Parts: sequence; C-alpha cells; structure tokens
Amino acid sequence: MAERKMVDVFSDIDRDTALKANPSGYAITELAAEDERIVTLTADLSNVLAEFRAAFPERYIELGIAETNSVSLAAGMAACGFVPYIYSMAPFGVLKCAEQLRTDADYNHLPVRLVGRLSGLAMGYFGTSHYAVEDIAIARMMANTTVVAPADSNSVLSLMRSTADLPGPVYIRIAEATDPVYDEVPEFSYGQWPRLREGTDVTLAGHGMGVGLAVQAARVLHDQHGVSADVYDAAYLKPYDEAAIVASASRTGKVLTIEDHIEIGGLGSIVAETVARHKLAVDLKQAALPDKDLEVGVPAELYEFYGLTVAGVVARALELVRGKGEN
Amino acid sequence: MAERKMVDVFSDIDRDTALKANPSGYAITELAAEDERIVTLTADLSNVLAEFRAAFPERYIELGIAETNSVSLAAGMAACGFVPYIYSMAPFGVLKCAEQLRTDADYNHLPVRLVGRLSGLAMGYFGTSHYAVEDIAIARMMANTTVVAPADSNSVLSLMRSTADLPGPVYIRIAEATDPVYDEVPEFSYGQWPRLREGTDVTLAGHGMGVGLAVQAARVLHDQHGVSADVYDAAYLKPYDEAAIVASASRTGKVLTIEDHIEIGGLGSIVAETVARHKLAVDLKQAALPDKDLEVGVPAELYEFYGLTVAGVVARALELVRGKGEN
Amino acid sequence: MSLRVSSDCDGAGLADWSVPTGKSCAGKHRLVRAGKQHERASAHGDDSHQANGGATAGTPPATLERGRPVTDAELLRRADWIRLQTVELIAQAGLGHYSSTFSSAEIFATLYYHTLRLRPGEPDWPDRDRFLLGKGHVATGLWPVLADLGYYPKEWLKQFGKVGSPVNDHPNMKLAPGIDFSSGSLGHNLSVGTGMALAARLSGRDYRTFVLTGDGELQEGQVWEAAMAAGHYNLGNLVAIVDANGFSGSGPTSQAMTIEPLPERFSAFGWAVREVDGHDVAALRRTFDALPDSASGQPVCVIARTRKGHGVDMMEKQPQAWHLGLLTPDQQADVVAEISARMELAAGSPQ
Amino acid sequence: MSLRVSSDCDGAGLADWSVPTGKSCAGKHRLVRAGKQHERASAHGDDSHQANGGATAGTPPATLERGRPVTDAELLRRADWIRLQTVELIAQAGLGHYSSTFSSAEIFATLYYHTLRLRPGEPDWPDRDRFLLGKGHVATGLWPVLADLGYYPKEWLKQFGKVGSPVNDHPNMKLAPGIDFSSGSLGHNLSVGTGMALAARLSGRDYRTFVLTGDGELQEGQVWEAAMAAGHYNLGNLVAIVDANGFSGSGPTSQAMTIEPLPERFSAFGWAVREVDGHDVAALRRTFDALPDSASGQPVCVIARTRKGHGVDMMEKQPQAWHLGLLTPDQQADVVAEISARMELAAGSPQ
Ligand SMILES: Cc1ncc(C[n+]2csc(CCOP(=O)(O)OP(=O)(O)O)c2C)c(N)n1
Ligand SMILES: Cc1ncc(C[n+]2csc(CCOP(=O)(O)OP(=O)(O)O)c2C)c(N)n1
Ligand SMILES: [Mg+2]
Ligand SMILES: [Mg+2]
Repeated sequence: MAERKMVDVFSDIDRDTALKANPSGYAITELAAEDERIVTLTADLSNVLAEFRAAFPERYIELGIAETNSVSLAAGMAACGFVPYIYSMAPFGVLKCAEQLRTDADYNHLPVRLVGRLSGLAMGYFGTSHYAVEDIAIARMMANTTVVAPADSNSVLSLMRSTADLPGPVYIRIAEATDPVYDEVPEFSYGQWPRLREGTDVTLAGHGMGVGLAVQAARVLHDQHGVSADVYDAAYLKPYDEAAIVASASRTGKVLTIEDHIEIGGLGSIVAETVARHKLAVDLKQAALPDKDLEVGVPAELYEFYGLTVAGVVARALELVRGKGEN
Repeated sequence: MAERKMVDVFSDIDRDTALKANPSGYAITELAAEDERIVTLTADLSNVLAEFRAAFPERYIELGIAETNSVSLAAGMAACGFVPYIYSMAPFGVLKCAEQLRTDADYNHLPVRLVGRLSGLAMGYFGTSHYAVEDIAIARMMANTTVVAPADSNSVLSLMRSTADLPGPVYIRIAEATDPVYDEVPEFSYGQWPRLREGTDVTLAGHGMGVGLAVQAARVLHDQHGVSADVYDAAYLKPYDEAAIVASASRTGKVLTIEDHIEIGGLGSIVAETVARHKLAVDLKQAALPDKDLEVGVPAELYEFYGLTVAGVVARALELVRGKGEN
Repeated sequence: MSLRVSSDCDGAGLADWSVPTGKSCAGKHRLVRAGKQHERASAHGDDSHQANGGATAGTPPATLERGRPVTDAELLRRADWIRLQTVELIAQAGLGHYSSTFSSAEIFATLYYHTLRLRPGEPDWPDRDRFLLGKGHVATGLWPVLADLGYYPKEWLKQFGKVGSPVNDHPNMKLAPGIDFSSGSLGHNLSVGTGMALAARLSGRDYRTFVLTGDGELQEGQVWEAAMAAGHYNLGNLVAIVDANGFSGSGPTSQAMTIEPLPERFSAFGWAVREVDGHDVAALRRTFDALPDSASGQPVCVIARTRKGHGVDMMEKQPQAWHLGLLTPDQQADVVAEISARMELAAGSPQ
Repeated sequence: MSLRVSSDCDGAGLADWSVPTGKSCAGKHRLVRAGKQHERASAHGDDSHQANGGATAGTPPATLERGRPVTDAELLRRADWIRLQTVELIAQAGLGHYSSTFSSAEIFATLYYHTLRLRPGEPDWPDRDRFLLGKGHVATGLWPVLADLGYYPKEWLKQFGKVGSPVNDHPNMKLAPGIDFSSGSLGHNLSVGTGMALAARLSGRDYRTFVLTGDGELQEGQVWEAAMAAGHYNLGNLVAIVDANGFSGSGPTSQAMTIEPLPERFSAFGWAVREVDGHDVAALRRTFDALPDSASGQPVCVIARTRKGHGVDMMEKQPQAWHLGLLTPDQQADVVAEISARMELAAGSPQ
C-alpha cells in the first residue's frame, strides 16, 4: 500500500527526491542561464524553485498567496521586457486567474508563462478544491496562448525549452509522478503530436500522464490481444495536431483519448470536434474524469477509481475494437 | 447611423427604456414576491435592480466592485437558506469568478444564481476586457450548474421562473437588445430545446441573440431560396438537448450553430461533440466569434463584422446547403 | 430586519438549511426565522449527510450553550489530545499538515469545548453558531473534535484519507455533519462567513459566525474584499480569528509577503481588533466571552499570536519543514512521547 | 541590481520592450539596461503600432523631462480642454463616461504637461515614466492629450468608437502608442504597475510608474494584493494616484461599499500617503515634484480628493447619472458654453 499513499512532490523534507521529481524547476534554471530576461514568480511555492533561487536569487520574486496579483504583475514585467515564469498549483494558477490570464497576458500577446504544477488529480488527497481538471478547457479559450501538457520529465525539458522564445503566453501543465515515456529529451515541432507507435486497429491519444498509459496499454494490447494501436503524444493542446487526428482516425476508425481532465473541453473535445468537422464517422471513447462530483483520495486510488490506469485504458480500447459499450 | 451607436442598457438616464430592456430585473422582482428566500447582490450594478430595490430594499445587497467576494458571500447565504441572485456584467461575473463559482457554489450544490448581464459582445464599445465570449465554455465545466441563454425578454421571464427552484447553481446568460422571438412567455422543459420551425434541408440552432437570427434567417431561406430550415432554441446549454441535435442532424445532415460566443467551447462544440459521439456524418458550420483577437466597436457593427446578422446566417446556411466553403 | 412573509407554504416547514424543493409547495417559499424550530435534523442538501451521530428519534437534541464551564487545564489537555489525534490521522493517510494544525489546537479546543453554541445531534440547527475553517488544511484537528462531540461516529476517522471517506484533508460540507462550509482554496471563507453573518441579520437570528484564517491566507485579496464588506455592513455577529503563526507554506510571512501591521490593517477596514496569545486558553476564553453583542456595529478580528508547530519542539524550530510532511515511525514515537508527557503532567497538576 | 549578462546577441540590440525573437540570436537573450539606447522607436510586439506620430528618421526623438515649467493657468486650461475634447469624442461615439473623466482632468493635465518623463517620438523608450490608467473607462481624457503630444496624428481621434480604431473607450496597448498597458477590468493595473516597478529595479532603470485608480476600483481585492506586494518590496518608484471622487458607477462609495479611511488603509499596507485636492493643479504639481527618490523605501499613494463631474455644474450635482451617458445636443451646447466661458476667463486673467 506504500504507493497508495500521497507522494510528497513539493515539500522540503526530501530535497533530492523533490528535485528529481521537479523537471520544470530544473529546466527553468537552465533556461535562465541563457536568457536573462527570465524571472520566476510564485504564490508561496518557492520550494519548487530551490535550484533557481540559489542560482539567481534576485530573479526570483515571491508574491505570497495572491495568485491573481502574480498574473497581472507578471504581465507588467513582460511589458517591460522580462519573460516571467509563474509557478503555481494548477487549480489556483488557471481557474482562479482565468480573467487575469485572458485580459492581461493573452489579449496583450505578452510572453507570460504559467507553469501549473500538480495538475489534474495530482492533489487528490487535498480535496476537490485542489483539482485542476478544467484548466485545459479554460486555457484553450485564449486565442494567443500556447497550451502544452508534457508526458514525463524529458518532455518537460523539451517543451519548456522549445516554448521559451514564443512571443505569446504559454501554459505548461505539469503532471506529477508520471512514468518515463521518453528515454532522452524528445524534439517537438510546434503544434505537432509525436507518433509513438504505428498501428491500424485503434488510435490512442493522451497528454500528460495519459501518454504513459497509452504507450503501456498499446504494448499490452499488442502482446496479449493482438490489437495494433496507433499512439500519439498529444502534448500540444493549443495549437493541436489536426492533421494527426484526421490521418489516424481515418486509418483506424476508432479513437480513445486519455487525460487527467474532465471529459468536457479537453483532448476528448478537441478530437470529437475535429472528427465532426471532418465528417469522419469514427467510434470515440474517452478515458477521462466524468462530469459529476469527483471523489477524494490519493491520486493512485483516484486513477484506479476512474480507470486512468493501464488496465483501464486497455479495457476501453478493447471495447472500442470489439464494438462494445458504445454510447 | 443611430442604431450603430451604443445602446445604453443600464444607466439611469432613461429609466423607462432601461426597465423595458431589463427583463431579468423585472423577473426577479416578481419571483421575490413569491419566495422570500430570494436576495439580490450586485457589484456596483444596482441600476439593473431599481424595481427590486424599491420593492425589497432590505433584500438587496450592494457589494461594491468586488466580484469574487460576491460569489463566495452568496454561497454563504445559500448555505443558510437564502437563494441569492448575483447580477453582474457577464465578463466579470463568470471569467473573473470561475474558481469561486466552481469551488463554493457548484461543488457544494448551492442554489446560487448568476445573472450575467451584457454577455457576448454586448459591451463591444467598451473593449475586449468587457467581452464575455468564453463564459459558456467555463460554466459548462461545472457539473452541478445549469446554464441557460434566453433568446428574448419573454424567454428571460420563462427561464428565470422555471429555474428558480433548482437545487443547484444556475447561470443565466442575458443577451441585450435582442429582437423578440416569442410573442408570449414560452414554456421550457428542463434541458430541452424548443423546435421553432420544422424543416428538412438544414438545422439552425442558436442561443441568446442567435435564436432571433435563426428564426429570421429561416424565413428568408424559405421565402427567397426555397430552403427549409429546422430551427431550435438552444436555450439550455447545460444540460443540453442531445436528442434534438441527433434527431435534427440525422434529418437534415447539415447543422449551423449561431452564437455570440467564441467558436470553442460553446454551442458549436456541444453540437460537434454530440455529432461525433453519435457517428453522424454531418456538415457543420458555425456563426460565432473566431479564435483570435477580437475587434472593438459598438455591438451592431461587430455583429455585422462577424456575420452574426440575418444576412450572415443566411449566407452560411446556403453554403452548407450548397456544399460550398466547407472546412 | 423586517422580512415580509409573502405567503405560507403547506405542510413542510422549510428550514433555513433546506434546499429549494420547488413543486412541493407550489413555488411559494418562506424563510423560517428565529424562534421557529424545524422538524427534522437533516443535511444540507437532497443527498443527506451519511450519518447523523447524536440525534435520537423522539428526544429533542441537546444544545451546547455558549460559555460552557471548563478548566484551563482541560482545554490545554484537549488541545494536546487534538495534536495526538492529528499525528495518528496523518500517519494513517501518509501526508499531512502538522505544524499548521498544532498552531490552531488551543483555538479549536476553546471554541468547541467552551465558546460555540452547538447542537451536535442536529448539525444543521439554524441557530447554531457557525464555524468556518478558512485554513482548511488543518481539518485533521477538527475531525476528532466533531466525532468526540457526537456529530458522527468515531469509526469515521478510520476512513480518513481513503476514497469515499466523508472526512478528508480538507473539510467538505456535503460529506461531514458539523462542517458549515467546505474549504481548501485559501481566501474564500471570510467571504462565505460574511454571507452567513448577513444571512443571520436578514433572518433575525442571533447566531455568530466565526472564521479561522491563516495569516498567509490574508495575502489573498478576496479576504480584504470580505473584510471591507463586513466592516461596511457593521457585522457585529462576525468574528475572524487569525492564526498568526508567522509562517505560510514555504517560509516566514515577513519574508515572503508581509501582512503586518495586522491590527492596523483590520482596524482600517472597519474591524474591532483584539490581540491575544493563541496558545493561552484563558486569554482565548476571556476574549471570546467578552465578544460584543452581535448587534454591535463592528465585526471583531481576534489576532491569535501563535507558534506554528506549537507543542512539539522540533516542529516549532522548523515550522515550514512540517507544514506538509510525514513523521518517520521513530520521529512519531518521540513526538507522541513529548505531547503525552505534557498531558500527564497537566493531569496531575492542580487547576 | 546585478543582473548577469549571460551572453551577447549578434546584431539587434534587444530592447526592453522587444518581444522574444528566438531564432534571431540563437536563443541567447539579454536585457538592455539603463544607459543603452535602442535603435528604433517601435511597438510592443511583432505587429507594430499602426502609426508612430512624432518620430522623424535621422533626428533622435526629443525627451520631455520631468518637472517641465508650466503655469497653473495653463494646466487648468488644459484640463478644461480635455473636458471639451471628451464631450466631442463621446458625442461622436454615442455613449461615454463624462463625470469620471472630468474628475481626472487636472490629474491628466499635470502628469502629461508637467510631471512625466516622456518621449512621444519613441513611445517605447525604455526609460520613460510609465502611466497606467487603472480606471480605463476615462481613456477619452487621454486620447486628445497623446495626440497633442505627438504620439499619433490628431486624425486618429476621428476614428474613435469605430471598428478598427486604435483609440477606443478603454485603452489598448497593442493598438495605441503611448499606452503602457491595456485596461478595462478594474483592479488589475496596480498589479501591473507593481510588476513594472519591480522590472525597473531589476533592470537598473530609474523610471517611475504611475497608476491612476478609481476609488470604487479600490473595492477590488486584487488592488490590495498589489498594495501589499508594493509595500513589501519597498517600491519607492511606484506611485498610485487615487481619483477619490466619492462615487463608483451607481452611487456614492460611502453607501455602496466604503473605502475609507483611505490614508489609514494605504499606510497600514506600507505606503507613504499624500492627500491633495485633485483639482488644485498647484497642489498636484507640488506633490509630484516632491515625490521621494525612486530608491526610497516606500511606494507613494497620492489620494486626490476630487469631485466626480468637476467643471460642469449639472454633472457635479448628479455624478452617477453622468457616469455613463450621452448629452442631448442642447445639453451639450450648455456644457460646452460653461467650460469655454471658464477657459476664456482664465486666458484673460493674470497668472
Ligand atoms: C488559493 C490557494 N492558494 C494556495 C494554496 C496552497 N496552500 C495550502 S496551505 C498554504 C499556506 C497557508 O499559510 P497560512 O495561511 O499562514 O496557514 P498556516 O498553515 O500557517 O496555518 C498554501 C499556500 C491553497 N490551499 N489555496
Ligand atoms: C472588474 C470590473 N468590474 C466592473 C466594471 C464596470 N465598471 C466600469 S466603471 C465602474 C465604476 C468605477 O468607479 P470608480 O473606480 O470610482 O471610478 P470613477 O468612474 O468614479 O472614476 C464600474 C463598476 C469594470 N470595468 N471592471
Ligand atoms: Mg501561517
Ligand atoms: Mg469614483
């Protein structure tokens, strides 16, 4: 049951583990060495920036538990030539600051970056107030904002590097404690989804922790069920890879999306909208959170409960392939 | 050019006009006479509640320009047996308070009502900070919240009456200065879309100001182009009328959605998602706002600019019917 | 304070906590105001609380009145008992907020065993004093208290941290009786409490609303919106208790974002201010006993000067390290010994 | 103040306003700090401002220094000219905020014709003083001023209120040169200004940031988050000017939601406070002239006591009726006559 306990991803107690589990903190220290316009801001989340603070003490700005202020303030710094990275807990960074993000950062095309730690159900234990499960839906409303959801530590490094110079805002949604998907730092092309496995029976597309699930499920599907899955890392949610969706959906006729987000407004909606607009008659399923009151518990138990596990993804993929359980 | 000027829908100057253009203010006064649990709250928008304040002075609570406080405070009152109606400008009521609405009202299933005046581009002249064009996308993320967008004054009365006793939160999105659609106060069934006209060539579904456009466009399509349109009042955005979408889309094979909202996350997405999940190969189009920087101007000019006019709707419907300009 | 009762509703007495039922009384709703008792002790919503600890059919539930007699020694023991229970709950779940809970322990003890007017057998009794846990991350300190008072069976505590449990790291009003409002997102609950205080006034009830906020929590602007509103509306029935332990999550508030001078800030926003040692139960008792009449014109802010981690030496020394964490078994044994020793000493000492 | 320049960037001197260009210099970026001039007068982003009023190729743009000599009579005339221009712009668009603009007219005049260090020919000059219009609904008072100073051609004013116009009811930094930040949603700009003041400090520049806020705007909690941060970081280079006209949109702030005592509120949040008659240009001038050195340890709040609608009798009497409205042609003639008469009188009088 040890892994069923809450994993401490941001306290001081075990600094080594925290840093290993903290690729966005690592990445920003590296980026800041190359780009002196970079500053970091947090609302009482300095722990996740220990390395940065040691390297660039004067470029770290603590703002107290005042999330809305930190967004507008960052926009002001951006208007003066800085590139501010706001590190926040995803629920308080996005949902609580939706208006400030839209009005101050997005409408003004300013290079404000929001690094949303602890997204999705990662703060499960802390209760629903701490869930960030509609953040993609909200960030996706913003015309000038790039939205990425890295699958693992290597993707965090890659996506933080490759979005660092974008002229507009960027939301980087961090999934905590994910299994590695990439052996080394992958290369992403802006707005494109890496194809991680080629297959013909069913498309699996996920972001964040959903990518690892898709990859592992594809292996099980192949080895144990003779099902060949076409697997995508949907790291870019805005812009997203319309061509990849259309090509793969046309090929397989069946698409399963996997995400730590409610079933409305995220990747599931992106795929459904794309499929509909292209008049593809495709079977769709989602492994996502339902549109109802969510349970509280440690993340591992919640993922189990909601089928965001390898077994859950395999089961849904098989339903799709075998034409069962359709809505 | 008179009608091209900004219509004053909420100042004191012309009280008569203001009240006639203020059905949500009228409705709440009527409801409050029947239900003494009802209180109203505003953040510096008392003008829209002149009648209510005269009738129930002690049940009106002015909260100053402090929108987030008004939502959480309303939730506190609701937890003590009151049914608070918050009147706010839609951009500040929804986008700015997304977290408070979700965490305090929705998660706790409390009967907080948000009446969003001046939604969509209704505050066009005031600039993009005053646009509420992603409010439906955000409200729709909330599992226990009912979302309605009345087409005209009579619908406001009907929908405010019929949602008054709902146990959970309600968001009522008010479109300003719309043309009448209903001659008398219509009856709505919860979550269902009235079918305003039967047709076989193309489905037109709109909410708010989009309903009037759909009805008028249908007339033009019939009289001038021999096209028969199936027209729906998509007043309920959550829950929405899945059966109506499926039935009509299957019938016509072509659906045009019409809304004063960005093209992501609103009615357009609802229809696309439904069509996709039901594997209907249907031609889809939207008359909505694009996912890019929006122009500033008085509403009438903006609607013209974005094709949210009878002529614009007719043109798009004809493209659909004639199979032109598809994406 | 003159709500017109527009029309009466057949049958069911709609109680102040009741969710609108619509059809049941033809759309006519009235508020039940002070003096009227309602029939059933029940929950906040359609889906009732999962249990109703103390209520026994037939006998009217007992009221715990304000200012119940209790010795300081008992309150101090109770506070340490809260600490021990918290240590257990956190061990069970695997992670928790020790030092934040410890700084509130004497406040919890004094409020729940002396100050608040409560009816554990009827958790939604309209005239109960309200208590809101703004700093929701210390619910571990509240769960054993509510169980002890009879809001729900003690067995519920065994569910703490599990999927489906009504008691969790943060409190949820839909799940646990005795919770007057959910919390977790800092900065909301003073607004909620202001709404409850306004509700009391509008419905002619004399309950008080207490809101416990963290000092870091005061960095949220929404707190100042609420403070402004409570001052503006002269809500003498509202009490904010600031757990001024000098630390937020990652360090001293004075370094992160100062909130001082707190007394000046609250008085400038229209509040009466009391400063008190938040671990001195006698001082806390006296402060709460001497609260002005609810009808008085000013909300009261009790600034409780506390130490984050109070009662456990190693936590007092490193409060931020124990804001969120998990004691090793060895550490836990030491901590339990330290607290227990003090409790035994107190039990032996004369009052 | 010791930013390390990590690496130099070939070619283009990346100015403080420049949007990251990425590939153009191999991902290495540096801040241009005080003392360095950049080459082109340009815009905030990739898509430049649509015009650049004053700059002439070859000649370096002129700087309007702080504390420029001007008579009080000139400033008063300028304030009334702002009122007249506002009346015209609103008539053209069909709706606008008269009384709110009139209460700020003397403040605009003093800042733009005396206090601020500006370079209209180079709107994005990194060392310019920043001015943020928190109460963005009075942009009508700013547009004629910026045109007059040469930020853009006067013809732009004719576009006011039309689709595609760079000048609108609220200011947009992406569209109009001279606008340091967009506004419209009340309560944001003190945060933005705090960010700009921090940016000045980090990049070693001595510009000041001025933020004009409404008094109703102070009801937004975000303002107090920003006030807290500016106090905490001792931002002596930040000046908040409160247009304390006593009214928000629908009535007196004292009735709607009091914000007083303002001086106490700001000092409790760590600010130095100056109170001044906001229509007394001499007092305004003196106050701004005597601002402490930017390096001083406290942000300054200038509480400008004003009358909403000042300068037009009927509006002063009914400020909220003219918060948003449209004068009839007859009313407009009267208003123009009232203001013009005063201007002529002032022109005739000795300084
Ligand atoms: C809006 C919001 N932002 C951030 C958090 C994360 N958080 C939980 S506890 C905490 C520190 C709280 O400090 P304080 O209010 O002083 O309480 P203490 O633990 O010291 O009693 C933070 C930042 C939160 N729960 N809510
Ligand atoms: C966040 C937000 N809420 C509401 C509004 C609508 N609004 C525009 S002006 C105004 C009144 C402002 O009062 P005050 O700040 O005192 O400015 P004044 O007009 O008196 O100068 C309001 C409520 C807004 N622009 N932004
Ligand atoms: Mg604290
Ligand atoms: Mg004002």
